[in-house]
Amino acid sequence: MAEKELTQRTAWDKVLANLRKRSLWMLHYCTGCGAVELPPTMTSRFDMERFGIMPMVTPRQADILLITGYLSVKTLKRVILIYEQMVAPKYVVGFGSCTINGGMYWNSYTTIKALDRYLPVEMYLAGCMPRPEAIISGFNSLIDKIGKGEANSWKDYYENYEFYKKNQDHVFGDIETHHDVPADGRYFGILEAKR
Amino acid sequence: MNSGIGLIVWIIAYPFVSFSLGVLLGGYGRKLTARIQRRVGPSWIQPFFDVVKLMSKKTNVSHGYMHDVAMMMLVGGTLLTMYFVPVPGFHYFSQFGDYIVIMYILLVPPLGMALGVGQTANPNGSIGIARALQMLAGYEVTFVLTFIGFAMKNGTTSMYELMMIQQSGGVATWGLVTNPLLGVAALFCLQGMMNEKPFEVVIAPHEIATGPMTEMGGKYLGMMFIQHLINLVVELTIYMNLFLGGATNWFEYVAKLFALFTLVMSVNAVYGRFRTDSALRFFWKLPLPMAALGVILIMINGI
Amino acid sequence: MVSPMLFIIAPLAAAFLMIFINRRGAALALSLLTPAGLAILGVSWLPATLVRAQPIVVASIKAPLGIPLSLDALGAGMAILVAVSSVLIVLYSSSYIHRGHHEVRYYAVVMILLTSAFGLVLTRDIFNLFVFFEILCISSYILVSWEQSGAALEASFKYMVLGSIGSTFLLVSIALAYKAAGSLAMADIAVAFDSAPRGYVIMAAVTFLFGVGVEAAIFPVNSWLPDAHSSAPSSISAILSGFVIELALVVTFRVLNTVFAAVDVLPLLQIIAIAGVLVGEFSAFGQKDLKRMLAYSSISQIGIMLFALSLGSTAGAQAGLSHLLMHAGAKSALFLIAGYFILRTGSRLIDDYTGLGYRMPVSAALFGLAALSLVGAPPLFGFFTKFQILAAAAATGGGLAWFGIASILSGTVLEAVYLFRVIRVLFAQPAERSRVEMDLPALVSVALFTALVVFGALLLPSLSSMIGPIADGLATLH
Amino acid sequence: MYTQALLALPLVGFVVTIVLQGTARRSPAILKTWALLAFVAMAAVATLAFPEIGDTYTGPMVFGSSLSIGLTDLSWWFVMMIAGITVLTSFFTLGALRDTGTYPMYYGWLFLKVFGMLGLVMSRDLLTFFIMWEIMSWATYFVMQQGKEEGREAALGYLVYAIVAGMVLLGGVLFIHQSAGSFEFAVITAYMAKAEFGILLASVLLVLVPFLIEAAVYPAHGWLPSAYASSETSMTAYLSSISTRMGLFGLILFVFSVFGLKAIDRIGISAHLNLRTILLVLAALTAVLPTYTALFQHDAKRLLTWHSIGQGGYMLLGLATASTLGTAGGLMHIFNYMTYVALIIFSIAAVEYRTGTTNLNKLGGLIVKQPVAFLGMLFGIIGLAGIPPMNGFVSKWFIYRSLILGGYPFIALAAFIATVGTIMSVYKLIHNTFLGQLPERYNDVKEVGLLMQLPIWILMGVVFTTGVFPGLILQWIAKIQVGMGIVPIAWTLGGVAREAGDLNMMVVTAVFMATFAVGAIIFFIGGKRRIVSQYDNYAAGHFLNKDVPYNFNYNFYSAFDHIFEKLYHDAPVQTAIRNLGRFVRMVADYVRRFFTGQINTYAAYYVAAVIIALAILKEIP
Amino acid sequence: MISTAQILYGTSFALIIIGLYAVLSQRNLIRIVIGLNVADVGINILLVTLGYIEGGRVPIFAPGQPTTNWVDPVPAALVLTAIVIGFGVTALMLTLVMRLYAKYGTIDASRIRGLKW
Repeated sequence: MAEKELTQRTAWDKVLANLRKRSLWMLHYCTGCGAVELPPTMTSRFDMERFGIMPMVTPRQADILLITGYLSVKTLKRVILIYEQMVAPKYVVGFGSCTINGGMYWNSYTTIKALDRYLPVEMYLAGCMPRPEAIISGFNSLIDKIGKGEANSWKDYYENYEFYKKNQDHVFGDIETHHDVPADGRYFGILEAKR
Repeated sequence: MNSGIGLIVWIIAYPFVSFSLGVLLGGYGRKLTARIQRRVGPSWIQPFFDVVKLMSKKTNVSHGYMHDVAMMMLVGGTLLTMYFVPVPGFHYFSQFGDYIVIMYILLVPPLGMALGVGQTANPNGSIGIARALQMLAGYEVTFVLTFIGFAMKNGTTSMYELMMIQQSGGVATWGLVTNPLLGVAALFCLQGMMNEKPFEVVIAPHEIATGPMTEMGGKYLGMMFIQHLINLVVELTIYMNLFLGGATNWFEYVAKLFALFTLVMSVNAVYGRFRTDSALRFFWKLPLPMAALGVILIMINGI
Repeated sequence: MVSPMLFIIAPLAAAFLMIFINRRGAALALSLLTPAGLAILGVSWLPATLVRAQPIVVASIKAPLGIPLSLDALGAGMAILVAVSSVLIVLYSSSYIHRGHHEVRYYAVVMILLTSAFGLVLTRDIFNLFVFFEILCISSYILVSWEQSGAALEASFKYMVLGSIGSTFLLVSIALAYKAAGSLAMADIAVAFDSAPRGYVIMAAVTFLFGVGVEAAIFPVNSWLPDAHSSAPSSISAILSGFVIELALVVTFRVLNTVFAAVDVLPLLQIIAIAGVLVGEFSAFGQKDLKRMLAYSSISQIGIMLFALSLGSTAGAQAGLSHLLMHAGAKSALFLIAGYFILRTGSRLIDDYTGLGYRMPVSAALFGLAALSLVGAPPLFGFFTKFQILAAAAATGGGLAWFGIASILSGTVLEAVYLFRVIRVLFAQPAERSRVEMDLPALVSVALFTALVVFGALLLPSLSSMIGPIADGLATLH
Repeated sequence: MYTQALLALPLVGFVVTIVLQGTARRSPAILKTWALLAFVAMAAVATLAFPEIGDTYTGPMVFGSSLSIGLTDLSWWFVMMIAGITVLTSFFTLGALRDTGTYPMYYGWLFLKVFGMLGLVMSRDLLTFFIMWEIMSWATYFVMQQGKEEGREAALGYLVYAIVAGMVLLGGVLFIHQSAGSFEFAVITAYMAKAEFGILLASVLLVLVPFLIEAAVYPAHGWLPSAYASSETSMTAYLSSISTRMGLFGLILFVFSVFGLKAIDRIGISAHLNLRTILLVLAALTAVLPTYTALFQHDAKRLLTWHSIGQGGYMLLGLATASTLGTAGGLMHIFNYMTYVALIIFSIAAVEYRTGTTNLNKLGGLIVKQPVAFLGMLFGIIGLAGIPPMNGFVSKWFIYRSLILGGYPFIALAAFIATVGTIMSVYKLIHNTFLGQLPERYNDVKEVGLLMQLPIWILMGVVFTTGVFPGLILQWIAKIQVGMGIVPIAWTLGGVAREAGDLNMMVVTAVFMATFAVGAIIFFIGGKRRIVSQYDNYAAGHFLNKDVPYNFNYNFYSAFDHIFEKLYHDAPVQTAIRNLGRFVRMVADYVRRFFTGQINTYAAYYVAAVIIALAILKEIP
Repeated sequence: MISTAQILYGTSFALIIIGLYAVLSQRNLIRIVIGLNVADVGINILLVTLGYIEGGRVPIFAPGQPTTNWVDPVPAALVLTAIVIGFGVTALMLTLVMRLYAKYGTIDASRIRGLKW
């Protein structure tokens, strides 16, 4: 993100960011083995709700897309559809090493090796599957980033859509997600109109 | 606050007062549920943060003009009901619409939501609306029967007059005390009206992906939250006015609000979810006969 | 003015002349002109008869040896109805019965039937009545068996057996009457019966009732009617249902009312009438064959007329007679149209007429109008006559009258359903749409019958002035 | 002078339409424009006839008494409704009936039906009333004949009920004429006031039963759904809006002005257990049961015809209380119902005109293609469900308040149960037709022509304005109530004056508009929004496209179906009537066998008849 | 002692009843026709005996015969017409029976029931 954007935030943006950070809803899309860590984080022992984080069912209502582990090509197609259905500002959080460099499945023909070549990832949580404490500390740092207005990876999807699209086509060819991402970018003012 | 400048000021301020009361109630409710589940629970004003986050979403998704108008109708309908329900010191509008008007205005928001959800063309939403309308036949019918009995006994259908009659003798003349059968039956219906856990089949996240709210994202969900919060206050106030003698001052009003809400939320926290037809059967087996008995008693000796 | 005797002589002469000339053209012309002339004769005599009855002296032989005939208002009225109907029906049969070699004999027999019809109306002598009654029956037997098909022969045979039993009983009644009165003139018999023992008069009255009653299709003895009317050629069924059975009914009732006045036979007649209505309606409701359904409907309509006449009040008599006029028009129209339905589709079952309404629009419309009037839908003529009957019955009051009203009303419900079941079939989805409308003469005659029925309400005022004296004809015999 | 012209015009129309039959096949336009002009002229004459309220004009003498017609407040109210809805229907049929060639006599019978209805409404004596009643029911039968094939089937079903009603009424007319001595209403009223109980009860029952059959009140409602649903759609609108209310008009005329309320109340044990209580219970059943049958209909028109029975129950509820509020509610509900049911059926007709079907399981998502029709149906269903600000709510408010304060709690509950049923079924109607996924085959559907939209716009305006300013209608109702001998309602432009209850629709609507504006402001505070295609929908990660039907139309209310399964399949009343039909056919078959065809049995009948006749005559002295 | 009039009345009524019984019971059409004729004969006897006066004289104008105490001639005249009519009807009935036999191949009334109900 351009440095300029960070400094020019108005007072109202700052107040808004601090309010917005107190409520994050995550789409608990259990793609990989990390999903099992989520229930203890949400329930009484670790109580994720203290920070305003709640599991949500549909992409329309979610802010965070949790990718909890390895992603097969087939699942990636669905994840991209889900990601595009989410309402911005949205953040992708990758669990464990599988999303960073393929992890344990580094030489498997079915999984994708680096998540950020297909989706703009906001944050990675280390750990071959991060424990609830790690998840909570990760989310807290995400909350601070939002508070400071630095969590703008979702804009990257619009700005470098060709890069992401090329990688996606390379992996599984064209899919019809009924979303014209560049047009959306222009419509919502994320990209300047027709550079 | 019933005439002149006081009225104008109150009319402008009332939505904000009601919204903030709603936020407090919402927060308190989630805190209470958390405490029951031995959790810390979110902050007291968590709903406020949720609303702000939702309303500040950048790329909102709409499915058509009816979807948008429906949201306006949703919030507008609830605010309309809010103005007509008397609260301590403010009952200006109840001369223009008695409880039958309120009962029908209460149907405007669900109708608006139903039309909006219809346009989102998502079957989960339609199933949710179908369930909501069927549940209507359960709790709404019983609640109306309790009101009919009460109105017949006091010879008026205006909510404000009913309130005044109950306040005439202090606690002894509260609706719940004079007609316990009607009061208790109405309590069951209150649980249904608030869409809380035993009768929460309408939203049912696990089965139909939060039912009507499946396709509601960003500011659409935000407006539904605003409506939900104000609705909490309005429905609790309705029950209070009809059965707990309304409130003479604001402390009594807020106290009764939180008392009622504690009862509702504690039931919500510990119960599972009825299927639609079993919920209907429950309403027609217990509260309806209880209310009918209450009305018969009123007819027999006018107690 | 011309002597009313012409009513009997003219058709007889025409009949024999036709046989003598034996050519279709002449036969048709004669059988059209004679009833037309007689109609004019009737109309010319009507004003005079309205004042008082006109006795006719035959060949200047005075009573008590001469045969007493007299033309009163009722006689003139019935004569005009019979004459006009037969003109129209002959016009219809000119295009309906054109083929076949012995067509001249058909018209001859019709003329003979006319003779006996007029004779029955004029005669005041009981044996003379028997003679004309026999001529009427025989010509009906012949005309019923005209098509020589198995059904026609069977129907006419049954009709004849019952007719003969009827004439036997009539002769018994004449014998009893003559024994009591020593004379055959009805007036003397009436006087004799006043003083005769009750049992004797009852015996005579009952035998007379069921003697002539056979022809008048009174309930228990009318089992021949459905077979006869449905298997006769449609023009003949129209004649039979149109005026023959009505004529017989009027004559029976008149004689019972005057000659056998000593015994109060009205309650018996009412019971018979109501039974006739109910049996007629329910049997018609279950029919599949159109003409058989219309025949059963005639049974019930006769029941309604008899119920009106047997109320005993002048209002009842007047209502009955106007209903008779309406029924003559409506039922003749229905039978004539049914004739062409059968001619065009070759089938007698209602279900085979699907879509015929589009192929024969005018006749289907006329069928609908006639049915509407028969059921009594305002503003058609049928409504006013049925309303008058029911009003007269309500005026007489009493359990039997109100039961009669209830049965007529429920009868009308059944009648509306089975008549308009036919309309539904007529206007169902047609197989093809080629027009097969009726031939012109038939269409003209049916149209005129339906016109009487549809615009009958307009002639109500004039009818009400004449109906008074005509209805008196039923009560007094001079 | 205008009264006679008003009655003569439809008759002239009928004759001219018959004359114009020839041209109908070549150029239907002549026939259609003639019908429209005639109806518009009739409406104009109806409005001009207002000053002539109260005078009576005598027609021809029949059976000794002259037929007389004349306008009263009540009849002018109905005349205006008939004239209005006829003009709108003819406007609509101009566009809708593409090929009147197939139903040339459609307008002819419509004219005769209007003549019958106007005559019925303006009749001032019993005989004219009966004659016009018969003409109307026959004309209705013939109008229903003009529809499709099953229309003719259903028309015969209607005919049976209509004829039974007509004959019972004829029995009543005769009985009253016989006991009261004359057809004049005044004479009858005077006689009935002091008639002894037996005669009063008999004449009241004989007269009320046909009205209940014609108004399709609960036990006698079987004929209405199939008869109305299978006739041509614009005719369905016409029939369900005004034709069924003729029975109700008869009820009002006879209960309140001919017999008089005092005479009616003599029938019964106490103030709470008399004839009106029975009517109330029947009305409650009529309101509830048909509405819950409508819930499960798959055809839009059939759903609405069940509603026309249900709403008829509401009207009867209001009228049967005979209190100021109740009768005002009942009368106003007749007008309200007419406006919004015509509105809904016209929009269904617009949908059918474009898509060719009214089967709810096949439609969907047409809001994008036919927005005007959607708006029309939206206003209509809000009115039908009785939700403010539409006019349906005002009359329901009156009915509820009169029932609650009149001491009928459980009947008020039945009314509310019916409202819940109505809300459920109207939502299913609008959801299955206009909302949800748009099937592929309706992609090229366009909005209907302006001529068909005109009635929809007009009715929308009427439904909204009379909802916000009910005073416009209440002023006429107050006049009528005076004519009916009831304390007139204290009306204001917005609703009801203070002492009669708290209702001011102007304020309610104003506040609603304000709060709606607040909602809009909140909506526009939020970020920009973009309308996406219908396939961009959450389906748990599944890719949606046009060959995946993603609609929830079938078995919309499964819980209700699960609970009330057996109640619908063998509804008690329908089976009873079907058994009655089978019994009549069995009797007919049995009686028919009297004619055995065996000549010997015929001779035996003969001899038996003679013997029995002799026996009877021996007894009678 | 039973006068001849009573005997004749008795025989005529007996004949009528026998005739009717035949029509009622017989299946064979020709037997029915015969039954009807028997009834006709019964009627004719009845009619004739009406005019019979005990010891009356034949009412014929013969030169020298007294013209008093004549038997009443009118019933006799009636009988003439009755016989003629009976003859005509029987002839027509028998032709019909012949045609029915040609068509149905039987003259058993219970089998000739094409038209019923």
